[in-house]
Amino acid sequence: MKERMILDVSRLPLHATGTASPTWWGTCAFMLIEGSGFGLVIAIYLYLMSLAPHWPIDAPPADLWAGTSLTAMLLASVVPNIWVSRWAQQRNLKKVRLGLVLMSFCGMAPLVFRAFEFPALHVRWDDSAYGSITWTILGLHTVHILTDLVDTLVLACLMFSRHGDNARRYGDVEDNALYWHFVVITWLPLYACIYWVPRL
Amino acid sequence: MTIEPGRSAATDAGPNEAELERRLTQTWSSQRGFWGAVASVDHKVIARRYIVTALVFLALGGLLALAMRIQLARPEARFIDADRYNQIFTMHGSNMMFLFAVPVMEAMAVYLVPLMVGTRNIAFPRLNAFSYWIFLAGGLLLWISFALDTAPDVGWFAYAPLSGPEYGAGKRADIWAQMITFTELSALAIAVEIVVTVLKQRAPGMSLDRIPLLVWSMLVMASLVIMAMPAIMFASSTLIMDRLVGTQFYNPAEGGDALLWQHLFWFFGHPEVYIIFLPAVGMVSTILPTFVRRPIFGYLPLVMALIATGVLAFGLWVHHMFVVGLPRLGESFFTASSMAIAIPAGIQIFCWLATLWAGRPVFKVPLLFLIGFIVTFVIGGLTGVMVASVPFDSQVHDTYFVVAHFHYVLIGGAVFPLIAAIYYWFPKMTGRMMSERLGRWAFWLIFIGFHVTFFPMHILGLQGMPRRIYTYQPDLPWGTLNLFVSLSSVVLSLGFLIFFIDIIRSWSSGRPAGENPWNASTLEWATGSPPPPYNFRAIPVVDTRDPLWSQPDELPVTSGLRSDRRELLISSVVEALPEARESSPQDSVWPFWAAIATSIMLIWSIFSPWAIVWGSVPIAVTLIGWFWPKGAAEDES
Amino acid sequence: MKAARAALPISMLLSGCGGIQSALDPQGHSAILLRDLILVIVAICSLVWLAVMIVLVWALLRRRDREPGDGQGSDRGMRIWVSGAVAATVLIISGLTIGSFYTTRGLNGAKNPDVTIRVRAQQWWWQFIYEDTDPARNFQTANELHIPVGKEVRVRLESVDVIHSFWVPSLAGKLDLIPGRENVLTFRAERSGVYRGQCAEFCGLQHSHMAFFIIAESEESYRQWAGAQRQSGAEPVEAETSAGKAVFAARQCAACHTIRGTAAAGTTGPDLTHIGSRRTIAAGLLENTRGSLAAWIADPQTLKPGNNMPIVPLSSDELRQLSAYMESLK
Amino acid sequence: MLPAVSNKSFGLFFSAGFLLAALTGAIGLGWLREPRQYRTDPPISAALEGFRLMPNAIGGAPPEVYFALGKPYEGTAYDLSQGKRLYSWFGCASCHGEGEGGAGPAFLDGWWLYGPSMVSIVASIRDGRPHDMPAFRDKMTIDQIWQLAGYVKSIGAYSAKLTAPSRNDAPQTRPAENRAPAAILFNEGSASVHPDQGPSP
Repeated sequence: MKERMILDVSRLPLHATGTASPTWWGTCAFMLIEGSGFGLVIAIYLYLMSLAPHWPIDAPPADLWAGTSLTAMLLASVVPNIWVSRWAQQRNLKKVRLGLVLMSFCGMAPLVFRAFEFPALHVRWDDSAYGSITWTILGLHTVHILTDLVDTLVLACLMFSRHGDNARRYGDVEDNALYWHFVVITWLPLYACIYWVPRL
Repeated sequence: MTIEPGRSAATDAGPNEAELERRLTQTWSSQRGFWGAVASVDHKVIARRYIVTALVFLALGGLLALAMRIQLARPEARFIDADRYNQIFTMHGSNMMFLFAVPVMEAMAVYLVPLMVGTRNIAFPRLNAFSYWIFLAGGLLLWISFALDTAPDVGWFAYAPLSGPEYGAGKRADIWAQMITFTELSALAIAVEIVVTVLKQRAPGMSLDRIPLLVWSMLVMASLVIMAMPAIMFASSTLIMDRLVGTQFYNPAEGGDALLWQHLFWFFGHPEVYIIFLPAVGMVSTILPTFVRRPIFGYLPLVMALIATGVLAFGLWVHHMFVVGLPRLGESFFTASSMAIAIPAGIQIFCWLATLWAGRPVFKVPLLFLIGFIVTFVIGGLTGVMVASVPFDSQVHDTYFVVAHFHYVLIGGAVFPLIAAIYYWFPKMTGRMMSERLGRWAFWLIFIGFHVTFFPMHILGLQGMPRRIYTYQPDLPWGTLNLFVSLSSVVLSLGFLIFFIDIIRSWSSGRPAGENPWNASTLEWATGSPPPPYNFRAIPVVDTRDPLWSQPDELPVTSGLRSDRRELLISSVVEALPEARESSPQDSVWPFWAAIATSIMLIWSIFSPWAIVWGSVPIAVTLIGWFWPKGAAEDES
Repeated sequence: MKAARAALPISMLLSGCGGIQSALDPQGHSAILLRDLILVIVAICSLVWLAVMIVLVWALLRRRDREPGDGQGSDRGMRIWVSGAVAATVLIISGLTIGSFYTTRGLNGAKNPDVTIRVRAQQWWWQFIYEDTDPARNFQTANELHIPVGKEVRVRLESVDVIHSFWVPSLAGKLDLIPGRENVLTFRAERSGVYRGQCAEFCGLQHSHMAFFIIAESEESYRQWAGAQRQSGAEPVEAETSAGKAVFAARQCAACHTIRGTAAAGTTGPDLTHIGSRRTIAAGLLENTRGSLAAWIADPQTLKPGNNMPIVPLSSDELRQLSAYMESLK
Repeated sequence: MLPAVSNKSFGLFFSAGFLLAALTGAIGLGWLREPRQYRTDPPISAALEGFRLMPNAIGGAPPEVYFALGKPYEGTAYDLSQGKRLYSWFGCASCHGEGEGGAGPAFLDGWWLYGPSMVSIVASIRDGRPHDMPAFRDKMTIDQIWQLAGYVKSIGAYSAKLTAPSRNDAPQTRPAENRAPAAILFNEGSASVHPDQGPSP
């Protein structure tokens, strides 16, 4: 078929940024998948609760300190996370490096508290359906923290390598920051479920 | 390589056509040899693999169905024993749903969507390669387990507690559940790719109201996958956890609930039907206009119907649970919502009829299958309305009536359009035409064979024959009809045999097809058959719904993409205005290794929970290898 | 295989009942309502299908004089037709929804049933427990439910192991038996007769052989039957049956089965106190004759592979005596 | 991308590795292969009766047929789960609890009064033992006894088998069999671990 050139795209930027980038959309799609997963576990938690004569089943409500500290820590990490995102937008290599190192610690610190959250439930996963769903919720969320932590660590290494100063890398940093926001935000309803719903 | 972007030397504006094609081929094609094939991220290569694999699973599943029909031809037959029969019907259902129907529809999307929206590769092509290997591993897991006599025997919806720790000895149910994880993982990956490809990579000018209906349907399908699959992933994982580490999700004695499984399964399971059916709707809406020589009637209502079906799909899972004894009020609500799905389905049928009415039908094989589809699917839809009624369902639930119903929906509603689609796009995929003569034979044998096989099952169901029984007693009045059905199934299989023969024969020695043998209107026909690795020499520009009909002689295109690295055009979501030139990843074997690492972890985790910990390490390593930049032209920007 | 052939079919039992397990041959209050609803819906849907087919054939074969896609005029006409068809769809499905809603209301049984029976389904047989206010008058049967004709019968459905489904199409629609839950189904037989039911939810290996019979009889014969069932197992009178009783007590049988009035009190298998009075054995698999009893006891794993009754090694004399004893437990 | 130079040797190396992995997978699955035996042929049942017991009734040799069958009762998931059902159907729990013992000795501690061999467990169940262990030969068939013995043997294991049964759909009294090692789960309680059950015969 004959072709007729009617549009020259050679002046377009070489990398789409922000919401124009396919990676951003891909990250959103994955967040939607995982968000559906989190919505689902909350629904199951409430479903099992509606069936049980007492809730929690054969256990006291979970101790608050570990989960609450973790929540505070996650909320606090939002601030540096916003900074990193902004620095990445500004293509400021030095600050992004600093920010990623900072965020790596922000990813690791909650894991310490998470380790105390499991015993704070006072129930084992195989004791009752209550134990099963709470352990599953905590486990699922821990996997998300870990995934993002590994991603942050790898990105931090990348930024210190020769591949660092690259529009594509900055886009990855922004998406990683977006994902960390997701990890923090999804934790809030889960936290409410595990720690406060049984106390209502 | 340091070539300044925008310089004409490296873009497609400079050289003549032959030189440009040579450069693009060099940039986009995969390496030769085994590892070149493994590393390929070309959406066409992967989709072709996917389709062939899914068709192999279709043939295997068909053989299982024949085995079941032989067993049921006579009462108290001993052709297959109870244990094997239970494995076979479980395999048949799981195989057809998870290894054939969903993957083949997604594979068609992987092949067609990038071509139809006028881009050079799918979004996240490495994820696409990964998805295929994972799918293959899941299929192998299931079929190897069948060969080794450890195949699941709990039915394709594996109700707890039959599939649970106490009643499902051995690893049979775990293998089923993990096979689900494999196929869901691959389906989710493809869904993400499709959503992003459709939203971000459309040719300039292809605004939302100019997207081909097939692409619309694939977009809705992908959204359904994204929303529905987490439910089944959760269900299958918790089932394995119940069996392996003793969680209590499905144990009523410790606060769990047997019905929780059904809620989770059908919350996925009903949308699953539309995940299979909506692509078929898209295929029909795209193929039909070509063979009636006029644009589709009611583009907007059809798009609305697709979206409405997608939304409603989440509101009717309970109609699979009408006989578990739920409260009346809930049942009435779900009756109404299940009935309501007939409205979008009706809109689709009426629009197709109107298109047929106003057009001039050309009776080629694809159109024959579309007509067969309408005849059959309307019956399936109407029996669907029947089972949506709680009292009606209380008599036919879990009987052969339901078996007949969903085969009418799935074969009539999805496989007929799929065969039409294969006849229609085969010339594009292989460059060769399929046989019109064999195609007609296949159509009549499949169409007649299908109806004589499955229609009597409605009657069997009303006569009280439950499904999933490996035999029945001679005194029950089902013998004659069952024998008839079994004989008819031979006719149906013969039709499929001819169809497969036609595929194999045409692939090697079919008549060469030109660029656009059907004189169709969508963009995939504006490039070679089979399309070159880079799909389009220049990205087309679109200003109507039927670009090849509105300007039959000339294709408006863009210029300015680089030819020395893999580059795509990114456009805006709604109006498809060009936004950027984004690089597309090179071939890589890392997705293959990542898939192997993931498979090892998933299979190992059937046996030990520690697999999650230790199995994640190789996965992380392969993923880092996958994403770590290698300094290729595609990594710069 | 041989034993399966040797065992007589249950056709005698079924003769005269027509489709004894058919939704289209209703003999109960609910099933009649359901049959009517089924026929109405099927008729309406058939008409819809026919209408669509007529339009389809017409659209395919009609003569076309003008060029295709001839402009706005025909499109506007089609738009009206399509809108009309969609409106008709909405009307029809609303009608069907309302119709099925009213049928469901009609199925609601009486508040105070005349008979209540506990049904405990297990892999792969049915346990029917007739409970009385006085527990001493309780009795149970297996795979055979007797009910009085014309009376409201309520069954309380529970499951011992996996999910099963209670379905007697000639009398009522099905309802699942789910572990951890109790479902209640009420139905009424309008005519006396024998109605076959079968598990309708896949429940494992022998799902296919999990049938039962409902015998609807006049109030009086029902009472007589219930009275007889309350009695302990018949004492053997002949030498052969006495010997059979001894075999039953001495061998593995008593560990799983109960015969009231003897030491046998196992609860894993069906209660055999009045097994001789039942029409079938092994959940509707075989007609209850001495021959089929012997075949079943000799090799239950060939007749119904994987069921929970083991092969008990018996001499031919013991087998003869045992089956005679079983048959005598009327 | 693999460098083009070493592509060939790489390919050879990896395809060999891939084949090996596939083979390992197949062997792994084949090892678990379980053609379930629902019906024990009467001659086999009779042969299963014919094990040889040592004169002191501790230990002995299983019949030849048991080896010919591939020692099914100890290793296949189906037989173990049937054994578990028999354990509850035949009231073993009334003396032995859920394996932690009671009036009878415990199983979870891995200590066997009459030795850990299958044959002596089968003999204990079939023929009974001193101190109130009844004989089950009139209550169970011999293949059921072997199934039960296999289950009993498995819950005393120090490492969980892949084929061990999992939890039941019932109130939980102890972690499931596949969650061993049993010794860790064994709660010694106040009673001594190996109560003196009298002199060994």
